[in-house]
Amino acid sequence: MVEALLFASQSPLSAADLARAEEGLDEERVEEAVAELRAEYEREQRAFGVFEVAGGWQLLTRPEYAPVLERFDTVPSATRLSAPALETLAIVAYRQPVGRAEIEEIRGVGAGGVLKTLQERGLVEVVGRGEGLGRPLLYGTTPFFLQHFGFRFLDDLPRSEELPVVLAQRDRDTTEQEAKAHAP
Amino acid sequence: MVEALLFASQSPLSAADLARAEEGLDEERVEEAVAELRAEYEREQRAFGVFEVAGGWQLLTRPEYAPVLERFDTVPSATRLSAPALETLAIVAYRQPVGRAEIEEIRGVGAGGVLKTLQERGLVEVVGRGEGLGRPLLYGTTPFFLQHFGFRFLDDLPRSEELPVVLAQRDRDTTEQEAKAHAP
Amino acid sequence: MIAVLEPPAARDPYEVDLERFHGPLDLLLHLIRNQDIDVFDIPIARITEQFLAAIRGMQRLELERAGEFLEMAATLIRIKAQMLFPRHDDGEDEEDPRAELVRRLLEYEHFREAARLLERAERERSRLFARGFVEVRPPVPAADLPLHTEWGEVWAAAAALAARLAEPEPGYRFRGRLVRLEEKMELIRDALSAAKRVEYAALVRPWGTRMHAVATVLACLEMAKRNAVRLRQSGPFAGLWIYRAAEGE
Repeated sequence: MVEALLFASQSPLSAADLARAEEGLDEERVEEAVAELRAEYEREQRAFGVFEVAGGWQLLTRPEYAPVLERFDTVPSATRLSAPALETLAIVAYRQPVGRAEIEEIRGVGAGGVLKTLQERGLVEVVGRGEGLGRPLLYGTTPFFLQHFGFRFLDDLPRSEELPVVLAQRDRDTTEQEAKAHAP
Repeated sequence: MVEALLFASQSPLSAADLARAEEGLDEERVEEAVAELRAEYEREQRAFGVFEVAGGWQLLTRPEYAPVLERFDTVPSATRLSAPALETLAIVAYRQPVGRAEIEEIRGVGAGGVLKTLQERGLVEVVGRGEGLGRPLLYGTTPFFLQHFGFRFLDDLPRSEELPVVLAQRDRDTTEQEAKAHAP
Repeated sequence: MIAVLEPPAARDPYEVDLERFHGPLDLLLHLIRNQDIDVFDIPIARITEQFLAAIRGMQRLELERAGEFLEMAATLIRIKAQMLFPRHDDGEDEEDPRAELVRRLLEYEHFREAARLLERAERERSRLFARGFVEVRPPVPAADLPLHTEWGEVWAAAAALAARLAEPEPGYRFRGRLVRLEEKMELIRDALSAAKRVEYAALVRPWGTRMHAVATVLACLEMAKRNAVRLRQSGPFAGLWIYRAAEGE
């Protein structure tokens, strides 16, 4: 029982916590059970052990596995942009400078989280403030965006008839002037 | 190493996932290691075991500990689905890929809200677009769906004899091809 | 999050609590299965009556749900009407008007059964607990990892967006507003105060939606039951006429 609780629990458990689990279990017997578990794990060379944390016990992997586990965690293809991020980036790239409200209107969903991710990745930055209520932040692509995708200038971005009116329509010259006018 | 990874992971890991961890580890050796672990845990009467879920393995507590764990407040418990959600999910699971109109036709009620909930919970996702008017979105189950219900593969879905001919008739292969053909 | 619908404590055994049912098919199946009725030979008149009785308390239901139950009521009434007329004796095998409904009921029942199997699997799975505690490791800032995305993917996203914006909103379906039965009964009463009889179609035409048609049929039936009007139809698919109930009869 003690083992099942330590395994499934979200936080370290103290002897008192564990003793609550079953009638006839007191703190002394809990401590014995934990000591026994610890010894068993060591004898059997389990990859995890019982560690004392914050006044309680918890099961953790042994430190020698840390290097692999850490690498393992970071391997997932999290370094790719998600579909929403790609879509948002496309809108920013073709419509810049563009406000969050406008992006949300085009995509039909909230864009706050995605914009933050794109900013953290250095692909998008705030380039100015729009007019109107609350003077919303306007976003544009960064030099790193051009570098990463192998463009020299924004005018290098491919344009085709496939592109939706909302993305293609915008007149580059006016918007650039606007951006300059609004830049801090 | 395999044990450390299974222990530290929050979700099931496949043989391929585990083999990525270390050089010189291949899927065959991973399977051997997992089988060995499973046998050891059983022999030593550990409170948890190796379970096959969603095409991978996961360490889970054994069912006999459920009564105490369910009551324990530091143990996170899974939220169960409502009856309408289960009904909708059953249609998606057995009929995938399936459009919203078909789900509504079978249940005789609107499905928009329930589908949204199922998507938010990560049980259902858009897997493509159907043919016909408006190219309706087609829904299918996610890997997390398998995890939530403890299935190894989609073919593990319970099939009672009462389950209709319409389900049996449906050829998994064709529908999968359809899904691929319609995927964006 | 959807709450589990708990059936409230039963009061009157004949009173059906609509909130308990996940839809009109669920209610219909309940009526059929509870009375040991052969699903392939549904006594449509009886079931229709029970179904209508069950949805009388409908004012309390939300708009969307009410529409769903009304649609089914209309289907039942249509089938009932078809069953009333003798079949043509031209030797051809005509399909039982109930066939489509039976097919839907069975299909729905099967999925309801599948849902029960899923529920059982969910319950069993919830008895196994994964490791609750995950060591806190400082997350690697995403910006420090190499980015693998290529321009082709951004371009594809733009193109997909284009395709989506060019299309009409998918999955959008018009759902009629709830039409009140009283409103329709009032309409019939008004029409009959000006003329002795009025054609059903004339009452429905100005609105043209199915919801109004259904509500008008229900209003007719209700008023006929109260002997406030009489209904006449000369044959199948002929126009339905609503007559003022003859005075003194």
